[in-house]
Amino acid sequence: MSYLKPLFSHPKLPKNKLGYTLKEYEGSLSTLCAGCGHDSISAAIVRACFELSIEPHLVAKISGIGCSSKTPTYFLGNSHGFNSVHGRMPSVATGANMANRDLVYFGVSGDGDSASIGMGQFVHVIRRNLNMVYVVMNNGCYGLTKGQDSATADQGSKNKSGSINPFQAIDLASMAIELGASFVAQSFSGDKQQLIPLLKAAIKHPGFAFLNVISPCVTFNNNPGSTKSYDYVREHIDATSAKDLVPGKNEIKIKYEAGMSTQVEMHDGSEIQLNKLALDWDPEDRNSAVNALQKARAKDEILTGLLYANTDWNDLHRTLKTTKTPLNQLKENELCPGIKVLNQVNASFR
Amino acid sequence: MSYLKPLFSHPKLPKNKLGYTLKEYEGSLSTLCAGCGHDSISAAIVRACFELSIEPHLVAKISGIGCSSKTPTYFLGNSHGFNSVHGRMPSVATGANMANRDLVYFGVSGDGDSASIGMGQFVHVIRRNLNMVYVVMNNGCYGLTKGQDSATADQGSKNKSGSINPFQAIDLASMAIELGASFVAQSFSGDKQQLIPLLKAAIKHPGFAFLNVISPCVTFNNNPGSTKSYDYVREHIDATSAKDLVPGKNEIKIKYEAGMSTQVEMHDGSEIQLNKLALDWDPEDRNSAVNALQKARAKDEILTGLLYANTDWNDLHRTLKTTKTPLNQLKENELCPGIKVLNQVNASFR
Amino acid sequence: MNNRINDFIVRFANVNGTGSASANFLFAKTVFRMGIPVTPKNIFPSNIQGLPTWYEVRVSEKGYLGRREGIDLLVCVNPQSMAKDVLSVNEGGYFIFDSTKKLNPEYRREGIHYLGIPMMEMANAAFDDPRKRQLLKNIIYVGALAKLLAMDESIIRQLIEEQFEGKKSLIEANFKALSLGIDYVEKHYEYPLSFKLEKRELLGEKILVDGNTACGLGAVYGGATVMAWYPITPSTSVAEAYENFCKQFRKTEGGENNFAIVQAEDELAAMGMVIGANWNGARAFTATSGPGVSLMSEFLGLAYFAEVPAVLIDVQRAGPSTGMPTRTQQSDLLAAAFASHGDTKHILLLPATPKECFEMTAESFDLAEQLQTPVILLTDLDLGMNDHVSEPFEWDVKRKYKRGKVLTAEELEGIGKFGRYLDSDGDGIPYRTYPGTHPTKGAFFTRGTSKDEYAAYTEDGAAYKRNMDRLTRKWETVKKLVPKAEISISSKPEAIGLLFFGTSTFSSEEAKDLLNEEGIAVDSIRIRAFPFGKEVVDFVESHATIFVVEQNRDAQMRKMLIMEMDCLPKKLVPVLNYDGMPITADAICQQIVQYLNPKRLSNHELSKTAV
Amino acid sequence: MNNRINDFIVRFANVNGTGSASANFLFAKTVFRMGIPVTPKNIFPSNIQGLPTWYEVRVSEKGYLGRREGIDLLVCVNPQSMAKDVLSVNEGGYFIFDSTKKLNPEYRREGIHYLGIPMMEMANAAFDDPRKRQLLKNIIYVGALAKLLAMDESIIRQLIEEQFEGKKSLIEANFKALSLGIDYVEKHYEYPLSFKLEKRELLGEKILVDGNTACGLGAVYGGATVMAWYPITPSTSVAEAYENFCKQFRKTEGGENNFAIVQAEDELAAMGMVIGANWNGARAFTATSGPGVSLMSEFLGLAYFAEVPAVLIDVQRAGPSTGMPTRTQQSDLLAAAFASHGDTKHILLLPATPKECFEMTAESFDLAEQLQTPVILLTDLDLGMNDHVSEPFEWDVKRKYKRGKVLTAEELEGIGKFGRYLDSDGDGIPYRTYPGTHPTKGAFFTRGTSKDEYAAYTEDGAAYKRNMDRLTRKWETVKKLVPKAEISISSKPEAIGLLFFGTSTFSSEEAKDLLNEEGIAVDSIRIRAFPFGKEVVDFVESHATIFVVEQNRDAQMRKMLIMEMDCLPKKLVPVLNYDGMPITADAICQQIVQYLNPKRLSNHELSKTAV
Ligand SMILES: Cc1ncc(C[n+]2csc(CCOP(=O)(O)OP(=O)(O)O)c2C)c(N)n1
Ligand SMILES: Cc1ncc(C[n+]2csc(CCOP(=O)(O)OP(=O)(O)O)c2C)c(N)n1
Ligand code: SF4
Ligand code: SF4
Ligand SMILES: [Mg+2]
Ligand SMILES: [Mg+2]
Repeated sequence: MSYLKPLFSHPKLPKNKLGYTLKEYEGSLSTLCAGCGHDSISAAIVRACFELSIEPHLVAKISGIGCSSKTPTYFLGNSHGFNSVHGRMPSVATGANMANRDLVYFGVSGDGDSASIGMGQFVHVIRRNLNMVYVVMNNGCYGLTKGQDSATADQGSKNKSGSINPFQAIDLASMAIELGASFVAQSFSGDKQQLIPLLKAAIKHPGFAFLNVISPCVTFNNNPGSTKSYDYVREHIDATSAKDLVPGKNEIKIKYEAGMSTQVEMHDGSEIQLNKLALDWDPEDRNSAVNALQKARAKDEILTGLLYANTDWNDLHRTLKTTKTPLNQLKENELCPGIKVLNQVNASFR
Repeated sequence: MSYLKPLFSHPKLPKNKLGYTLKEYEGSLSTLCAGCGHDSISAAIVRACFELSIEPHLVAKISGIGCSSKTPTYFLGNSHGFNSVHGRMPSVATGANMANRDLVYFGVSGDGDSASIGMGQFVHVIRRNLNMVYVVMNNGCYGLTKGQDSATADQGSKNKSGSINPFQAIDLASMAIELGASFVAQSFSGDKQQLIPLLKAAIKHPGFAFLNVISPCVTFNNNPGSTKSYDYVREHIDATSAKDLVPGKNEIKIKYEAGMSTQVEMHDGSEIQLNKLALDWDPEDRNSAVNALQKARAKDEILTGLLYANTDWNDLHRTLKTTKTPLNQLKENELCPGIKVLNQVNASFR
Repeated sequence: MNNRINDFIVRFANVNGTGSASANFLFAKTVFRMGIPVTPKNIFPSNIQGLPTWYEVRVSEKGYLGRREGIDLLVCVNPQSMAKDVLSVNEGGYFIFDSTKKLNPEYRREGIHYLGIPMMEMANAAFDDPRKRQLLKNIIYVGALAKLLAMDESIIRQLIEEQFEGKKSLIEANFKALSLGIDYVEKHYEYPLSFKLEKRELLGEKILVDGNTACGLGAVYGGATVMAWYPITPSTSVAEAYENFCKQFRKTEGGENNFAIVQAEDELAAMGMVIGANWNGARAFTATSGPGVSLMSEFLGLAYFAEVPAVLIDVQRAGPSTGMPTRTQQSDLLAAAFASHGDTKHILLLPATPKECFEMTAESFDLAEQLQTPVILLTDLDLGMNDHVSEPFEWDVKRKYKRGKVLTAEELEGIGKFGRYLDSDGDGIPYRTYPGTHPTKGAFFTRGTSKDEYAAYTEDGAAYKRNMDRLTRKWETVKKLVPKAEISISSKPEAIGLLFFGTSTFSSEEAKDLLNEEGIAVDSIRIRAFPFGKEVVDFVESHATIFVVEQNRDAQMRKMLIMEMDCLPKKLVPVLNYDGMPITADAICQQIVQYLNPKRLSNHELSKTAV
Repeated sequence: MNNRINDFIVRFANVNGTGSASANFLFAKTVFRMGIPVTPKNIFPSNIQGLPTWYEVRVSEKGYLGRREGIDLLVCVNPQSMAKDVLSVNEGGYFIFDSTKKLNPEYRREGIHYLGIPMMEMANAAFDDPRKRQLLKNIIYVGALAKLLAMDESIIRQLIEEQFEGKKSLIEANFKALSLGIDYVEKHYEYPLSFKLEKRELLGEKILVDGNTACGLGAVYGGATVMAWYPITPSTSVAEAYENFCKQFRKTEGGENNFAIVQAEDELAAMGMVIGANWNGARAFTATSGPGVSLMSEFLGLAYFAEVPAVLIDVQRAGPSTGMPTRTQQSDLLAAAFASHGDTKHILLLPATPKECFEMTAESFDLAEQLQTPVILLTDLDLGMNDHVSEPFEWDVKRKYKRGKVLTAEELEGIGKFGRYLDSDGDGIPYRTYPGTHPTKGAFFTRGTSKDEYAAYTEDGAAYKRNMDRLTRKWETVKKLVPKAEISISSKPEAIGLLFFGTSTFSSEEAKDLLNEEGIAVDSIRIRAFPFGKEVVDFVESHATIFVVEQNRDAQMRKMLIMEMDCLPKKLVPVLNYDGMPITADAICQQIVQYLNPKRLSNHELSKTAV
């Protein structure tokens, strides 16, 4: 069910260069769980586009399937959106981008969508350096299908049904760097001070910009942790195995400085350790990005910030040497070689 | 078309511990192009199994689709083989392994099969640490469909149809280490001194053993290089665009010492640089493996040898705590809980 | 509205994610324990929290277990959907709401009764913990219903005790909430209502269970040791049930697992694992829904052509594409039967009850192994996720798994050259061997390419054709082995034929009664498998008009019937429902009566879709 | 064997990977240039080098372009296949072999003529470079044939000059080899043979080209700008042709590309890209074969339900599964028409000639965009990879692309609320907009889930049903827009019906003549699209018996006909060929005559499969 929000034009709302207020960048009312990290990311996208004064209708939003993949409905209501099939957003985005190089492409995906069923397409869209912003709203679980572990779930973490995840987590950011992604950043849904500038940088990056955003799932967060505060609800769920109970919680917001590290308490009382790259971090050094990620992993830390960026590599249009005019705007006379050529072709087959 | 070779028992052939000669480890006559690197790898597999005195019928050979994936027909004729569908060998191998933990599993794949259509399954079989030997016969192209670039083709290399590959190559070994593969090795098809011991180590490894073997395609090798020696044939192909012409060439064989580097001339006169890991290389240090691969890449070198091995990690059966008896050998009374239990179950639903 | 005993419909309107499911189930289960046929349907959105969700309970003394339109009592605790909910109540029906806040006058309408109960207020007063309040509010309305509908309160209490066994504080809290509801009605309203419950013993040994649980159990009994799956609504609970039962019944004494469950990275991989495991001699299966079937189609073709057993449970939902993931349909027939390119076809099994889910899942392994080919069980969201009154599960103690034609090492010794794809028995089914059976005999190469009788790769057209013709012969054998259709003949020569399958069964059976009441004689046939056996051909041939009831738009079963037999297509009349809600008897009658007598206006009204 | 002019079959037996294709094509092309109808078929293995490969050339004065059994002359330069090849020659036919080595006496048989030519010996003596020798050996036998069959040598020379334009040394070497063959025959054998060639002017403006090239060209003319594909035999050359033509005809003045071709990582991705590009307003397509269609099935369902245009060229090969990748079949009809779960169905176009490949590919973009749904062109290996004599490609200079209902910014300004899925025109086809069209109007959300008329997500059963019913209405519109069947009526009331499509056409047309000769009157219909138009229904209704000719085992076209219409299935009689070789007129006649008169033994022999 989707509700259209009334678009009041509040006269006092600040306007951007195009004369738009934030309202023009919003979407329909979210139907995600109250407090879901994904909604914070949507809000950051709204803000980033507003601040960059991007024409909303010159954005295309493409997603797969999942709670995360639903979010394009909840931001940029004046943009066309495409909620495609599970794990295949990259290919749809690739086709769309080939058809019109002049739009801004937002690809939104989840960790299930990208790291499991979509792994192949994830790898190959990176390899092609498609000019797009690729956001994974990473909650380590399959939200929409009720909390199974995803391939990014931490090894040893406990999921909703109580079993311990025995598999190594796939580190999408590290993989992206290994695969030669030209822009790789990592952040936390609740850290809008960091997320908004990263999104802006990603939009401006002339190539594939990957953003792995840790985004806690209120309902099926799968970190082992204190269950103290939720006794009653947990017991009830255990006893009834009714999976339709979502304990309402608030969005997690954080704020910390570059070069610092912070502990974030998740909805279930467990904690994760975020480590923000220092201001003098050199994002153009691929080797040190790889090493820093490996070190952070060893310390169970999540490194946040712009890990790596390279603007020298050709995006797919430059690689394919496509014309500057968007292909979907070519005229019939530019497309159809005409009758004279056809006669020549015929002659060549006689 | 597949020919069965006559199985002479030559009385003077050396025998292994089981009393088998090499003949017992061979397969049908190969239908690959004369000189194809894949055949050398098949021969190395035959040799490795012979030397380890593995019971041939206790091996299962599983592959995808491609010239490389055809090879299981050409080795271990007494083993069951399964030539499945393109890119999906890992899942078939996973199922097979779950059914019977007591066999040795050979998965054979190509670079097209694993790095393109099969990328998702490649990643996830690694993540599960399935106990198997996974060999990629890597020729940087799609042999069976006539020479298109694969995702492991070197950036800047020229393919049969003359176009230059503009994309970064996927480095499967490096990816495997990044993803936490428990055994990662690299070699060259013609280097049997190195390949056979690596295959033996892979077979013995109690978990996922990945072997990326550079295996030149005689017919569609895609390295830029001297075309001098093939003038007439090339001109002919250019003029007629007849793609059915395969210039017969010999298998490339090499031999060089650990810690050394060697240049190998490919079929078309181009060269690749192989660098064999020194004897004192510590294969248990993941970070240095990553770094060494990165450095080699920067120098356009291919590092060969056992890059990384870790025997502490649980293979999938240990992770899933399956019983020691192969599941396909459980008796009916172990499988069916029987009528008494069923009555209890019924009662629980009243 | 006349006084009706055990014949009415209650609907609950909740917000999803608020834990209403256990309270609502408590209500339905109490009716069940009172010995009265009951059919609950959960109508939920494809999201996790905050959207309207409904739970509809039909109580039917006559034992009609299909859905019916028309709500007699609506318990509405969701302001979001209240406007629509009010309109959905039958004339003369009851509307129960949380009167903590005053009811918006817009929601007042003529002709129905409003019963306000200050649920939130009472919960707030009685319980400190806010999370408790939300949950127990739901129990308060169960208490109210207990009084209004004359439920057996001791059964409710007993069910609470069973559910929260050993958790005293939970039990007490629930009891307290229950009493709040009961007391409130006692004080403020007349009770019972004009329709109500009365204890019966109509259910005998029957159980109340959902189809997915039954499938999971069937797989355990059927001897499946390997399951590979990928989460997708509404099939996920098949995997969950299988896992739960395995953990209970499939441990070795040392606590090891006599099973292996792999959550695959996608459906392609899940089916690949199933094929690999079956090839290697383990019974293996997967469960998915429509999108997964589409993705598995290449692998299904491989299993057909390479002749590897495989079991797939497709819990259908409303398509096409992602469709309505939380609504029901029977619309994957064509996709499943003809999954994959080339001349491929697959066996379908069509269970109608949880008991059949159990039995057919178990049987599917026998069939897959005997026939060396995929078997697809087509159930659906309605059968899979809703609780159904069902005959209890049965298991013949003398039953042995039929593992099909598998040669042992000894047998291999005894024969000459082993021909994997030789039709030695004339039934089209060749012999196979498991990997590792014999050191020098019986190894063969499995492939999706053409091969000769000895499993050698060949591009010889004659050998290819021989193999394809053998597969056709095997298909004839299939027809003899799959479950037979269930036929009921009225002995009236002018009887129309009614053909149905799966979850269209309950409503079709009810429709038969309704039609009989109107003087229309009906012979019926319930299809239980594809390909169709001779009994189906005979039924179709012996009836002038056959109404084919199914829950999809394109009359897929009808298409499959006419393409498989030589009958005149015109005599197969489609009776369809495809709005995602389970089909009703009324809808079936309506369409049949309309067809038989287009001018006469039936006294059954056109079904309105409910949500 | 009587003296036959321009009516015989020559077969070449080579080893693949030895460059025989260009020599063999030279032979066929010379016949073509002599103005005589010619049909070459390349019969190649699914590997790269070292296995037997055949090239069969039928020469037919009467213009029969289908395959025929029976080889009059066999040129065998492959010892591997010689034993079989010798047996395949007609009684009285000729067997040409390389007599450098003595012929194994086992290969001698009565009743055929052996013509030894020491090809390798001559090549070795004449050329130094060993690679040259191998290639030019093939030209030697072309020279021999020139003499034996009275070919126009100047045409052969001209063709060599054209092919190696500017490469003098190549031309000279080829000429030299040619003369070696000519001279050898002059010296050693009587010539011409009892059957031979004679110049004609039977071909007019016709061209000799393969269907995949024609599809590639059609996509350029049809305005496709985006192609995404994954290599698979026999469809790869569609992509190659499209790329080649684009490079010639689709560059800007600055040398930039007015097209984008992406080699995808697999078929799922290829179809995803096609859908993404079409959604964004570019004409985009992909080409694949059976396994790719299976893999694309989820995406095809999305395109159907989300109503995004998409063009897919399926060059069919022998299935199921990997099947026989280098053999032909028409066996993806059901898989393509009903690809994906749920109530999904797709438009199929069925070209029969290269000209139709060109036209229908171009038209498929119009149809896909007008109807906002996938269009699947079903061609096959025979049509796609073999050269065919075809009418020349035509293009109406006044033709404009039909881009369908796409709203511009101005049009959006003019209308009220934009309803993406509103059926404003009653034809079931709604209006769409491209992303980026208008700042505040026209944006909508595309999805595979259910939606209302305004593209808003909904789980409302009524809205879902309205949408599904609109799609049914659209399907009715489809029937009016797709290419009509081609019908030919004999005006004899007792005429039987002959129904065929695609590459069964040539042989069916020939079969008509053969049947007429036997006194059997035939009306015929060539199906060109699914769903079927009214003309198909009328044809079927007006004939008592219709033979449905197709190249698959399961009579898939017949199935589709009977499930779409109300006719009696019995009257549709399957005529099938599914051994992977193109169907022959003899095989068709044989089956029809057998059916019409089961006891009479036809004078057409049962087709033997050739390889
Ligand atoms: C082909 C297919 N398989 C399975 C599903 C069911 N499904 C829907 S969402 C989802 C997982 C989503 O996980 P993720 O991408 O992490 O998103 P989240 O909900 O956690 O944001 C799955 C498996 C589907 N829609 N399609
Ligand atoms: C689904 C599917 N797509 C495409 C093909 C066609 N195909 C056969 S082999 C192959 C590529 C093989 O390349 P690789 O794995 O590198 O093997 P190689 O031949 O180079 O050893 C392809 C694309 C197929 N068989 N199945
Ligand atoms: S289930 Fe988790 S991911 Fe989905 S909306 Fe709720 S909180 Fe967010
Ligand atoms: S084409 Fe290349 S990979 Fe294939 S068999 Fe020949 S040499 Fe080997
Ligand atoms: Mg997730
Ligand atoms: Mg390769």
